[in-house]
Amino acid sequence: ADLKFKPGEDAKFNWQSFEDFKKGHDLKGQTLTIFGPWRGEDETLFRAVFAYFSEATGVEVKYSSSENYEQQIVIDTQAGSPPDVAILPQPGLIADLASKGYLTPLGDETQKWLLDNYAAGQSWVDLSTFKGKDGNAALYAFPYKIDVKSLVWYVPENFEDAGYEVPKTMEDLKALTEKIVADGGTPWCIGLGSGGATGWPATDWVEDLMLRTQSPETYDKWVKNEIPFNDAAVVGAIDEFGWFAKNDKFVDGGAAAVASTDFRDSPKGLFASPPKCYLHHQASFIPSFFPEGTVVGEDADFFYMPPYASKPELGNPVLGAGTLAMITRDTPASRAFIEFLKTPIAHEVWMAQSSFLTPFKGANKEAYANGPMKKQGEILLDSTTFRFDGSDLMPGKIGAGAFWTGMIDFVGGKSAPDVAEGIQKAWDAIK
Amino acid sequence: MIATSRSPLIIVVHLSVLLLVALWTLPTAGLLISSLRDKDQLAVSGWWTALSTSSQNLTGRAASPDAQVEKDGKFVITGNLIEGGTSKVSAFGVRPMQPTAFEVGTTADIGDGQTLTVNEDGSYEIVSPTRMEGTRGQRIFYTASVPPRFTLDNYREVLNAEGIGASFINSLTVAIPATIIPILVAAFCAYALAWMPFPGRAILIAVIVGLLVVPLQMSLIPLLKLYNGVGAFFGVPAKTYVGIWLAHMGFGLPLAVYLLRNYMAGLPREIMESARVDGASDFDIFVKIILPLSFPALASFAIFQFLWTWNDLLVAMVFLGTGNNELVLTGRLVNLLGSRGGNWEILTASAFITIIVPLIVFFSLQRYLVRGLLAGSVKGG
Amino acid sequence: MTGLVLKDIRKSYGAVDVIHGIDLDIKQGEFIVFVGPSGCGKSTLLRMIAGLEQITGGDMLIDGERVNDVPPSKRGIAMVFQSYALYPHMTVYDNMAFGMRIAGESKEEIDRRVRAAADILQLTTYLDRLPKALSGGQRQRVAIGRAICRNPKVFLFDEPLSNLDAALRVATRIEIAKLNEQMADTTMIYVTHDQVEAMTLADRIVVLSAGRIEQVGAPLELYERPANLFVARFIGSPAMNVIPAKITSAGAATALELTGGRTVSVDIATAASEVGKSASFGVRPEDLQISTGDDYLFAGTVSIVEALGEVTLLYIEGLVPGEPIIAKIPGILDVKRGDTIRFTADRAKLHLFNAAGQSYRAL
Amino acid sequence: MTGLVLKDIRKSYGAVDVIHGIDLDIKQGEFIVFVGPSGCGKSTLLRMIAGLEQITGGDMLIDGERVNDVPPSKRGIAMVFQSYALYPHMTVYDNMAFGMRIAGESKEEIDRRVRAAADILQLTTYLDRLPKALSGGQRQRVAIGRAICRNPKVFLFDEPLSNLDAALRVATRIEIAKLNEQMADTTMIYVTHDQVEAMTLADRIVVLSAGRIEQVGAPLELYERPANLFVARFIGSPAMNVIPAKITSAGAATALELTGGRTVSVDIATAASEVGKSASFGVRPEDLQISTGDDYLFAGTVSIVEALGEVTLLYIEGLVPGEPIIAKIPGILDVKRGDTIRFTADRAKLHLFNAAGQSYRAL
Amino acid sequence: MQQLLFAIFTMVGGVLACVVYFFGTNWLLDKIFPSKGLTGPQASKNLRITNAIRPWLFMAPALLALGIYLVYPVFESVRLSLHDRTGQQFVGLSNFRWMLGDSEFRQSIFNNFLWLLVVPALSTFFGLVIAALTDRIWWGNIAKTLIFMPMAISFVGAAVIWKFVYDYRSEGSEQIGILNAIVVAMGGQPEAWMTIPFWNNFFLMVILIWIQTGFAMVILSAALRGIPEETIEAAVIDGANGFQIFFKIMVPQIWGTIAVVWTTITILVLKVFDIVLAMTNGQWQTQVLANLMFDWMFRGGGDFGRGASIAVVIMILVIPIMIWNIRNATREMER
Ligand SMILES: Nc1ncnc2c1ncn2[C@@H]1O[C@H](COP(=O)(O)OP(=O)(O)OP(=O)(O)O)[C@@H](O)[C@H]1O
Ligand SMILES: Nc1ncnc2c1ncn2[C@@H]1O[C@H](COP(=O)(O)OP(=O)(O)OP(=O)(O)O)[C@@H](O)[C@H]1O
Ligand SMILES: [Mg+2]
Ligand SMILES: [Mg+2]
Repeated sequence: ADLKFKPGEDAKFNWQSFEDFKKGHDLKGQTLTIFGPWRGEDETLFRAVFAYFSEATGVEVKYSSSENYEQQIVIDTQAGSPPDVAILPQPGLIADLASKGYLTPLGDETQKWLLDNYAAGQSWVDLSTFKGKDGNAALYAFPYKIDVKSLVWYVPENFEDAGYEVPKTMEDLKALTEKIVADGGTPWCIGLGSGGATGWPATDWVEDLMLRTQSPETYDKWVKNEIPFNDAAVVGAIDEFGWFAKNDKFVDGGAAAVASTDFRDSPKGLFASPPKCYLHHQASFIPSFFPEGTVVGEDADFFYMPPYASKPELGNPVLGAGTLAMITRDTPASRAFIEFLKTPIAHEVWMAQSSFLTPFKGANKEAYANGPMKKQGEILLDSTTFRFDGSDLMPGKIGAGAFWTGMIDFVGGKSAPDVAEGIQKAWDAIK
Repeated sequence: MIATSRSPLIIVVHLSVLLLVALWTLPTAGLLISSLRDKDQLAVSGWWTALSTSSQNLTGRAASPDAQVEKDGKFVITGNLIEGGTSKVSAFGVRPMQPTAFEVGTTADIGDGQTLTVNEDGSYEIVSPTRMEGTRGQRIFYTASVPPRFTLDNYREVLNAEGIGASFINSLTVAIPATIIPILVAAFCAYALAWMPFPGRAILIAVIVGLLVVPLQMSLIPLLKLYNGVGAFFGVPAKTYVGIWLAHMGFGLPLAVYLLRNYMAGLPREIMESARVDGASDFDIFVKIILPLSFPALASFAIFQFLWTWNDLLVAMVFLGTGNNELVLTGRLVNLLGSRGGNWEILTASAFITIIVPLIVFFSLQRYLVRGLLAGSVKGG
Repeated sequence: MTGLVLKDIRKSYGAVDVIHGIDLDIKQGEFIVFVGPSGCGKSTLLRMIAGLEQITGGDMLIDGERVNDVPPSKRGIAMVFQSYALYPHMTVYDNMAFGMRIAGESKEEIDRRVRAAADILQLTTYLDRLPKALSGGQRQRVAIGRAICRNPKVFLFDEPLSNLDAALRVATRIEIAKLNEQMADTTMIYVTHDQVEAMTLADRIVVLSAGRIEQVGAPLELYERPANLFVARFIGSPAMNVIPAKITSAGAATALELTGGRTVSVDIATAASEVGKSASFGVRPEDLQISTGDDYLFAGTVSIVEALGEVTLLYIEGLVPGEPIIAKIPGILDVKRGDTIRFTADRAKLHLFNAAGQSYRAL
Repeated sequence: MTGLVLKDIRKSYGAVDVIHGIDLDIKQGEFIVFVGPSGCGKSTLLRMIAGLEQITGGDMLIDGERVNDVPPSKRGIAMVFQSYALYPHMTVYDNMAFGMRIAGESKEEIDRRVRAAADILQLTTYLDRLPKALSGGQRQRVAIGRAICRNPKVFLFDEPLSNLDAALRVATRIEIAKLNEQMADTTMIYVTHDQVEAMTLADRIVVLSAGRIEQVGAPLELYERPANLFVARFIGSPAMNVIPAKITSAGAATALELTGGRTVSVDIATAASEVGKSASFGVRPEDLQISTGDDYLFAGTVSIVEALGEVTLLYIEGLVPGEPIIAKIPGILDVKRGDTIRFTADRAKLHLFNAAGQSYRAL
Repeated sequence: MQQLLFAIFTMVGGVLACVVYFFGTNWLLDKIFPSKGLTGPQASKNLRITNAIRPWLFMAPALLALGIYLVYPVFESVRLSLHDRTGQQFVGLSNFRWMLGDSEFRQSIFNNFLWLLVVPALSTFFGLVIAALTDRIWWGNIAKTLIFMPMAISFVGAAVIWKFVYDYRSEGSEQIGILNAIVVAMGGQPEAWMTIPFWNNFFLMVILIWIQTGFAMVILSAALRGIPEETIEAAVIDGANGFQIFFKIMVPQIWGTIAVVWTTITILVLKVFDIVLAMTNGQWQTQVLANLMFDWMFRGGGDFGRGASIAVVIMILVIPIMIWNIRNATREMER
């Protein structure tokens, strides 16, 4: 196969790991089917990654994806024709697959590897551990490719021009918000629209603010509904979000526009002239929706959504999302593929092509394609707490339903306690 | 044809059809125009404005200080904000909050003793008494009247995508037999239900109506299980073209049988009787009389069945697989969209590329929806 | 032997009884004509013979074998439909060839027979047309052509000539007569409204009325000795004139008093018991002659004169209120409206029916 | 004044010319009958008058106004279609009432007129049926009823009686005649194949052949003085006997030598220049009488005897090869096949046509 | 190239197999019970047998396919609806009990009835009107093609189109959704159409109507053209105007087909979910049954029990339509 980076050529890659892996695995003639969420550009990047796997092992990899991958994987596993390896971004769905016995445990060795090699390793192990069909918890998934969500995007030149500083604390961020208003500008662009998934960007806000106002344990309890949704802690976080989103002066177009503006369109306000807003909270993927030719790091940049100075005990929490690989059919090739993911090269190849973050400490940071990526990688590595997107951890009916709807109602005018109570009711209904 | 003068009524007809057509095509026209625009404009102005010259606030960037030349002791950067366009600049500024601070053609003081002049044609000149520093050029905000601008890039991108040709063939391989086979099967069944007496006919018709409602999604898992079972038993792959044809046939049959039966039941009884007296068997009657006379219904159904199979993604994904070799056109295009489905410009272009084949089918089959097929056959009520 | 026997055949559409029990024996090779008023059930009967209509009651036998449930294609029939029933998507040629193709005849044979039929029916120039591009008469000819192309045991014709012009009608009628002669073994059943067709073609005529047989017999028999008033009036055109009368004396000849007062004597025997009963006196329009003498049957005022060239029809008012007496006199007459004319007739050609409509001659 | 004028009216279907230029003046209130062989263009002409068929060439004027492009509904017509064209989803009643409902007649008026028409046409018991549950004749009657229910300026009938039985045909014909009398201002145009209908109803008959007018005239005129051989043979049934002849001497009376050798003299004037030319001698079957004496026109052998009751048709072989001479003799004759019979005829009733088929009488 | 050959080969093979079946079985039937050439009781007996068998031969492939692809899944659905989310544990009617108490379900039922009332009626109406009108004008075929186009656009495309129509930008900024642009041009306030409860259902219905009118148009167009021309001519002569001809002569004659189109669209409405899924995913109180079912079936691993029980409800809703069709069919056969 065509390898994007010639082995041995660029020193930033850990070629040794590739050679080692190659030596340990000879599976010539076997095939491996991988079902993943990546399509379009992402797919090309991923193909470049597994090309190394094929090169090393001789396994022929067949990758496929689908617009309805959620539905597809359910159908395929139920019908008994699953792929060998599935990569999915939804822990909730994975939990379900595990509980129905469609997944193969990855074993203690992998668990230990994660603990040792991933930053905030315990967080990752917890995330990837699910109850199997037999009721015993085990590691079923391997986190690979992470998105950081605790990012605020801005245009440095606009900041410079207006004389604004990147805030280091949440208090500063709030002060900056008010200052922009005082200067006659609009601070935020917030768009929750996403067709059938409208509302999800707000859940990221709430989760981020939850991590900044509550302990990670509370967060965990929240996503497992061990504390009710209408617990004061949660209501508080929702109201924090409301402070930003429900103030007509703070958001472009006023609070009414928030729910209906498409999330893909909303960052464009940053680049308008005059600027429609100065700040935009969104995950690391958003630059693909910036106007063509925008150079991240120059024309646009981001900063870490800061924690409250008043709550130092919470450290630097990072909210993220990501994809997890799992074995849906236990073959030597699929085992080998998981092993492959443990090599630095599997991470570095993608890092070097952009839009890939990893908490893997063994991967060379220098491999990141550009400054901003590296900076995000550092945010990830510097995090004291990493928490996966809560709405993805909740049952689908809540995390991809009631929570979204609730947030829309919330920006539409409903009060936080009412909204939270409604969501809790929905949660009760599915128990 | 009935002799008619240009009565006012026919004008009303023309106008109302025009109105309906306009209503129906307006959204699509929007999509078509959008597919020809570039993606940044999509989100900021309505598609209908794409046809007119619009005044827009734009941001440009002067060449980087590397490009400065020394002239008369001053450092000068020149260039043009508008590459190859015919836009006209009317005002400019250097601060984002005041993008229209200066009239075009005037010289603006931009601090540090530097001055900036922007002309109507977009050419600019930065003059500085000292050597300019930095790696990035000065941002220039300007207001320009932009003439309509269209691009075929979106189409180019879609058409150049890898494997699109193979997917096209895959789609045809799925759609053509998946259109013809169910029509044949359904036509025979419809004839039996319409003209061959046997016990339980009415019930059977009702059951078929009832089956129209079975949600596709319900069937996928049991069917795929079955396919896997059959595949394993015979040692053949579970996901084959035959499998997907049959699946499309199964899902399309209720409607086909229902539509065709209804049509066939309306054919004049005397024709069938006359053929029967001529010694024709049911099979002869079906093939030689019913089929030719049912052309309008067959053609209508063919159009729909082709449409569905052509535009289908779900069934193809499940029964044909998602690998590169078997990916159908819709699947290929959806994959182009990227993981977050944001690339509207590709969506718009691909929507128009996929629409072409069904429209050809529609156009070529439309002439079978003919008038007076039965004319001259019988007399009476 | 392809005899056709109908035994108490009945037909109802839902609650509507259309055929009330028909008994009929048709011998092989016979030419039978069904006549009767519109809606009396001729087509229905024909369709039952063809097997196109379920028989509600009774038995139908062909060659002594019950065929109630035998499908049309097994009965060896050819049929001309009243409503043509052409195949709209086939050319005239293909319409005619269809049956033979089904039967697997050779191409040459088909071509020969189609062309022969087209020749007879003057359809040769239209062989490539579709039915919709034909005139009414041409369509009808195609329907006939389709039937005569085949070689069935039983021919069924449902008003095959109704849309044809006189010359063509005569020609086609003669062709059918020839056909009948050539195929002496083929039974033909023919529905028509045309007296001439019925009289010239039929071996026997079956007169139907409201789903019942009124009389079966050779054409001249029906004309000369109608069994009842219905047949008397139905056969012959214009219809027989009927005048209410009272029998004044009976015997080998019967004396009558007509409404209006004239007394007439007819050569029909009646029983003495009939004297005083009311009866109907009948005389055909063509049997009336203008009398110049005093010996006349009756007289009346001419209300309408219809000169057809060959004959003249006189409508005579004044005898039966509201119902003119019609006289058919050969040639072109010099009679005007309002003239009073006396009529006489050959005594042997007079008819007499009792109150129930039965002919005294047949009793 | 609702006169109807056709000026060089033409019609073609694609490349097929069907009507080749018809010129015709129809006066208001006239009863015009179109006759002609099947496929000659009668229906087409009628449909053009109705406005159902685009006129390819020429002008059509109603009341002096060009109506080529006036839609049917504006022409004030009613039409009976050859193929009935009943509304299959409406009962008989509704079929008949439809036009009046459209015209906004009152409920009572509609009911009155529908019932009146149904009465005339003996449809009263079928008023609630759908067309598909009717016999052929009943359907036709509904089609007629539909037209006579309305009150148009022009009535168009396309073979309205072809599927009716004799009695009903006579009755309906008389009704149409009455209608014509009552509505003296209404123009009626009537297509038929029935000689009797044509002769009795028409004020003038238009004889068409292959899209051209052969002759226009009053019925008896056509019968007695046909302009050409075509009309002579077309009017009258059976058709006029035509025997090839050669003119031997001309003058006020003309002498002929018939094929077969007999010499005949007819009371028709010819020019001297005609002597020696071949011509056609014509005599109508009904004008032939059996001659017992020596003074006869010609003699021949009987090949077929058709006894219709009222008349007997004799087919005489031997004069014109392949084409029998037909004689129509009143009454029932005692003639057998093979008999040789001599015929004579009234000299005034003989016809003579030149080689081009034109009548010498009309020249 | 090779793929093309393979494609052509498979296509021809597939279609041929189908043709061979019908010809083959019929030939075989006539061989086993010959009637051609034979006469007498044997022939008519054979004929009776073949006549009894032949309908089933004609229907066999269709019935088989229907059985496998639709009937079997129906039973499977019924079975699943009585089981828990994994499809393993029998739970009786508890899924249905849950459903009755679920407010989203009630909302869906309500919305579905709205859809059922509006969409089939309007689609059929517009389809009929367009089919009839376009028949009378020279550019009718072009008009038809344009109106048919929405049917041909893949669903993703349609969703984008309507996003462009309903797009909402806050007051003051430039509207890129045409609906709001029009509203603003007329001096109104822009609205986020998708978020207005109750009425947003109608905005969604518009999309389906927009798509389905093409369907109705094509089918009805075929039917309209089957109307005997003479009946229309007769009506013209009777003095009926365009409207009267349309409503009193044409519509009644194709009533059967109208019913078919209506039925088909009604059933489609029962199944509709992709519009709702793409535009609102049931938010702002626009949930419908099919989307709800889809949601329960596949979201986050799925709850087959509840998903199937909703499917069962959808199937129950179609029963009145089935009964109505039985009545129609029997009436028709009495002819
Ligand atoms: N659509 C058509 N295309 C071509 N020729 C046609 C078409 N319609 C009719 N014709 C031809 O035009 C001629 C005249 O037809 P028309 O129906 O007027 O005849 P007609 O005189 O009414 O005959 P008939 O007495 O048999 O009804 C016929 O020869 C017929 O074949
Ligand atoms: N489907 C039906 N339902 C009810 N009655 C019917 C049906 N079909 C025919 N009839 C009636 O049956 C009677 C006989 O019809 P048939 O067609 O046999 O008459 P016909 O003698 O052929 O008349 P015509 O000479 O007018 O063709 C008619 O009165 C007719 O109304
Ligand atoms: Mg009949
Ligand atoms: Mg005609």
